[in-house]
Amino acid sequence: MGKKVYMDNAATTQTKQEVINEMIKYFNEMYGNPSSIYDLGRTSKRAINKARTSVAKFINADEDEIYFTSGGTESDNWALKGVANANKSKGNHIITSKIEHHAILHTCEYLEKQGYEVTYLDVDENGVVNIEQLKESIKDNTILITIMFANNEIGTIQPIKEIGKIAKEKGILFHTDAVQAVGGLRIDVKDLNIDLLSMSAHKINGPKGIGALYVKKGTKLDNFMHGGAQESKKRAGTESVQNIVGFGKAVEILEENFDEHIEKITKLRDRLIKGIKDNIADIKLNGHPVNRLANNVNFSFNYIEGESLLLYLDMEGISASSGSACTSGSLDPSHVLMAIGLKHEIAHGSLRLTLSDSNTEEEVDYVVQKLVDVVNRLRVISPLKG
Amino acid sequence: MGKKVYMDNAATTQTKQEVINEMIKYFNEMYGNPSSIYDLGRTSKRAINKARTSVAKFINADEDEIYFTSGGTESDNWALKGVANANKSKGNHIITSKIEHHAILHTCEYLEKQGYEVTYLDVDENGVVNIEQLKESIKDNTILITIMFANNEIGTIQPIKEIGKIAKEKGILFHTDAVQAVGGLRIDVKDLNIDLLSMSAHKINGPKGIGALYVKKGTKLDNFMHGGAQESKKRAGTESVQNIVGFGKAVEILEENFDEHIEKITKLRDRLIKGIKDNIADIKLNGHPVNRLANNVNFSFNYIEGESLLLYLDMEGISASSGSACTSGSLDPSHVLMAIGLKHEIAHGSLRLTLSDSNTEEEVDYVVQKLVDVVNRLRVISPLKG
Amino acid sequence: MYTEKVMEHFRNPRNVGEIKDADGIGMVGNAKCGDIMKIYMKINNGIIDDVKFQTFGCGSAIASSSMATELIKGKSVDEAVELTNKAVVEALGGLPKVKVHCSVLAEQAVKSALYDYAQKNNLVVKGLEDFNPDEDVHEH
Amino acid sequence: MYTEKVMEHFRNPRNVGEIKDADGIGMVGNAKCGDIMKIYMKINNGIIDDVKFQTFGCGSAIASSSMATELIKGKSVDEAVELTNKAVVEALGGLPKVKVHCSVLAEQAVKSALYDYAQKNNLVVKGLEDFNPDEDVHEH
Ligand SMILES: Cc1ncc(COP(=O)(O)O)c(C=O)c1O
Ligand SMILES: Cc1ncc(COP(=O)(O)O)c(C=O)c1O
Repeated sequence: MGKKVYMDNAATTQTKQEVINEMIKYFNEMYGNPSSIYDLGRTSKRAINKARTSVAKFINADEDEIYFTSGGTESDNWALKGVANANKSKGNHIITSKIEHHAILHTCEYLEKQGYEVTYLDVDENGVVNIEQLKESIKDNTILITIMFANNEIGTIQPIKEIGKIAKEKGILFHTDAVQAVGGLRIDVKDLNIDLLSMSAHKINGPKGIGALYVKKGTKLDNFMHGGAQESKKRAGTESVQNIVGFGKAVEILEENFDEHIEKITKLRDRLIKGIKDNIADIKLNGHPVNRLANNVNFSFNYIEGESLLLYLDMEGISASSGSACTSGSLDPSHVLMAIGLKHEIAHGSLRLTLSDSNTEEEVDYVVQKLVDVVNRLRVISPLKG
Repeated sequence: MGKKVYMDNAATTQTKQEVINEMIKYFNEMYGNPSSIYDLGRTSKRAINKARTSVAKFINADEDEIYFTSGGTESDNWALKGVANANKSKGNHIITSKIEHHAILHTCEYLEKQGYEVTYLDVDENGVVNIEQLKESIKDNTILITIMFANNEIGTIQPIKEIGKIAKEKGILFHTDAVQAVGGLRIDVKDLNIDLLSMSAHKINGPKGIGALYVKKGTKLDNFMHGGAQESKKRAGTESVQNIVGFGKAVEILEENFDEHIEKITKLRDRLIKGIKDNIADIKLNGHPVNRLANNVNFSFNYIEGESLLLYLDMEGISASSGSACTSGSLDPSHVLMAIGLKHEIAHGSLRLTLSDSNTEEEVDYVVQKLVDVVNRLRVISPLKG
Repeated sequence: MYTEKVMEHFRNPRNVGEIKDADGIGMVGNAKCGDIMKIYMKINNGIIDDVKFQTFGCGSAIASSSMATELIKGKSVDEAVELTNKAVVEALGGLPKVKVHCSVLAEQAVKSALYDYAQKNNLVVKGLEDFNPDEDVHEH
Repeated sequence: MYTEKVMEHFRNPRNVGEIKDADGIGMVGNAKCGDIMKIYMKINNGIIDDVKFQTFGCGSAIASSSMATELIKGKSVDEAVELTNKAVVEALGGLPKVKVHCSVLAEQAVKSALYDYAQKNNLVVKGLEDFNPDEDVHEH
């Protein structure tokens, strides 16, 4: 087989070998249920609390503010439904943005059906939420602002500190979906006035199916998963001990070389952007030119369609992603690309390349070279070019 | 260190080595997101669908009737909330039993707060639900009957076929929490008229934090986890591919030697019950004498308290469980032991030993011997005996 | 996801390009939905001597175009009119459910080019009486 | 969960048993809540010469009984009355929050036995004026 270049780290990441090594003994050696009082159970309990400490430290939270969930989606569902339910008597209005992940948007739609009112803020052409519109949208019955920390498609980082300040001044709870941001920038929940924050392990070289919700002490939040007394009676279900341990380890590894890690990825990203810009015409970089995730590259290539692009790249061993409808089975292209004002046919021709620190300059150059070929081939086939 | 005997398989089980072997390559080799269209993604997709087939086959369901969840608790939450929400226009009455797992009971309590009405059926002294009371409880606005297949504490198996028949006749949806039953008896959802069924992998030597909900085709069920289009748009969230693969493998192993497996465990169970009965006075076997899970042994020992018993057993290397309040931090002992009519002080002195096919006769005899010692010691300390 | 046949036609699409002095040209689909197909035909004595396509669209759109042009090349106009999306799907060894509309698009593109040819030459082609070249095949 | 000290007292509880001709006997707690402690004392010239306990309860209940009896053995009645649950917890190196009531139970059991001794001997013991041997230490 030929070369393999994985550049879809926003979709998911490879679980690091050190993470696997840490997890492995929790499968058939230390396999006790953390709720059990015997030695084997207490060992599991200690392991999950160690992971909890690592996760808490990473975002400057306290240990008892971290609750493990089954992933970013559950964290988002819990935060929104839990706040909505618990604060019903205060109001029923929620503010979010048009470019949130579906885990937020579809939960909002569900809440609308339950009688809540949701304002979807616009974003500018770089994907930044409109702060003026946010301020104007706040009403007496607003109970929650939920704005993602950084966007999964175009990488744009939101002015979270500003939003946190507004929310705090108005006494409104502030949740942020930081699933994509956690690996890409330093987050301090205290400094940023964040009340709730969603995370997911598989985006930072941890295992799939584990995440966390940070809940600031004193936040009114109903349970989402009802049952046993796990997670201080806040999130029921036998803990996925091995996954939690893996999540903790992934965070520890990230913490260790954070600045180095970001610097390396940023360099690769900029090389990739330059390479594409220098070699392919009729393109557009999507997302914010500066305030973007270190690992995110998103281009639209006029005249061609994303799925074809992905499939041709796949033949060259390159894994990437697109905002084209055809990759999702729907007809409309990504709501994010629409929200930043792209025309349909341009949005269909988008490509997302997301890096990790396992990528190399050589891989970046290989991708540029193959991309030139593939875009050319598809433009030859296209009836739009000409 | 001395001998180690794990007899708490109803709490959780050791992940089998074959299961780990199957999972391992989905961490850092085949780590693609199943929603991705490139090769690595399609490989993950195939892997989860293979697991889906295994799980479906095991309970005689169709593949597209199996949805993966984060565990038994989520399956229970989804089934109850999803049915309640989707069938609001039909009615708001749910029937369950007093001995359900907290994942059912606390979800029911939540639904009561949302305006639903719940009937909690009594059980007899063996823990069997009262079928007459069930029939009498059915009203025009009854939308769901949820009765567990087999109880996690006392092992009693419910007359599921009878209940399924009643539900079908009345046109009421029937959910069963089969988390404990799946490893212990053959289940045929078609034959038993089951509409929804909850499972959890970690109870059958699979990994922790993965489960499934069987949903009969055509069942009206709202989503619980909102977000991406995974699981045929029914359960959002990036799939825990490695866990799903492990779940599938655990089911395959179980399927392979099912009868042998059950026969072996039943023999061990009966030897354990006999050993305890023959050697310790003033005791009571809890649960049904015949219709009980192959792996479940539950005794009450008069005059002593469960936590002490567990801790002394732990010192002898034996892992077991109790229905005593002291193990859970609450004051009232297990609701299940109360529901079968045990007095408080008797319920406090209960011990659950749950076997797996890794246990041996020698281990059973060791446990009996140590139990005799430990019960004696505690009775000497007790002010109740004498 | 895709059959080997689909991938083969996607990898090496047949009949890509334009025909400058085409006798019939058909273009269907729209950029909004992410797929546009344009088919050019050279027709002599009622026989499709040459056919070429240009497609903006996903893998199955490109494969469907390629296969459709292969299926009608050298055929008579009357035979070509009878090309169904089903025939395209079958020739491709199947398409995922959500991609079946690509084969419909291919059928429409062929018909559209034949319609254009008929219009230009004042011919009545059996099977094209009810054809509306501006119809949208997507159910939005 | 438990400190090493708790486990040590649980593993090897001191002063287990009955005293047949005890001068004071106290029993507190109830089976409903899963813990009952009974303390027997032999008292000579205001000094607790011997003390024994029987406990139905969890690990911390047994350890608390053991520790409490150790703390008062050989002490004067006036000293023993001053035993607090806090002292028991400290001597045990701490108890989990949900188990602190066990130490309260131990304090009550000691006081109850002293109260019984005082009643039987018509004595007034300073610090027991407000003691109610039937009070329940659990907040239900
Ligand atoms: C911004 C964002 N939020 C939420 C999610 C959902 O996380 P998970 O896949 O862990 O459920 C994702 C990734 O899929 C994401 O990128
Ligand atoms: C009967 C029953 N239902 C539900 C559950 C919850 O399953 P899980 O721990 O996978 O969330 C359990 C086990 O904890 C159980 O025994």
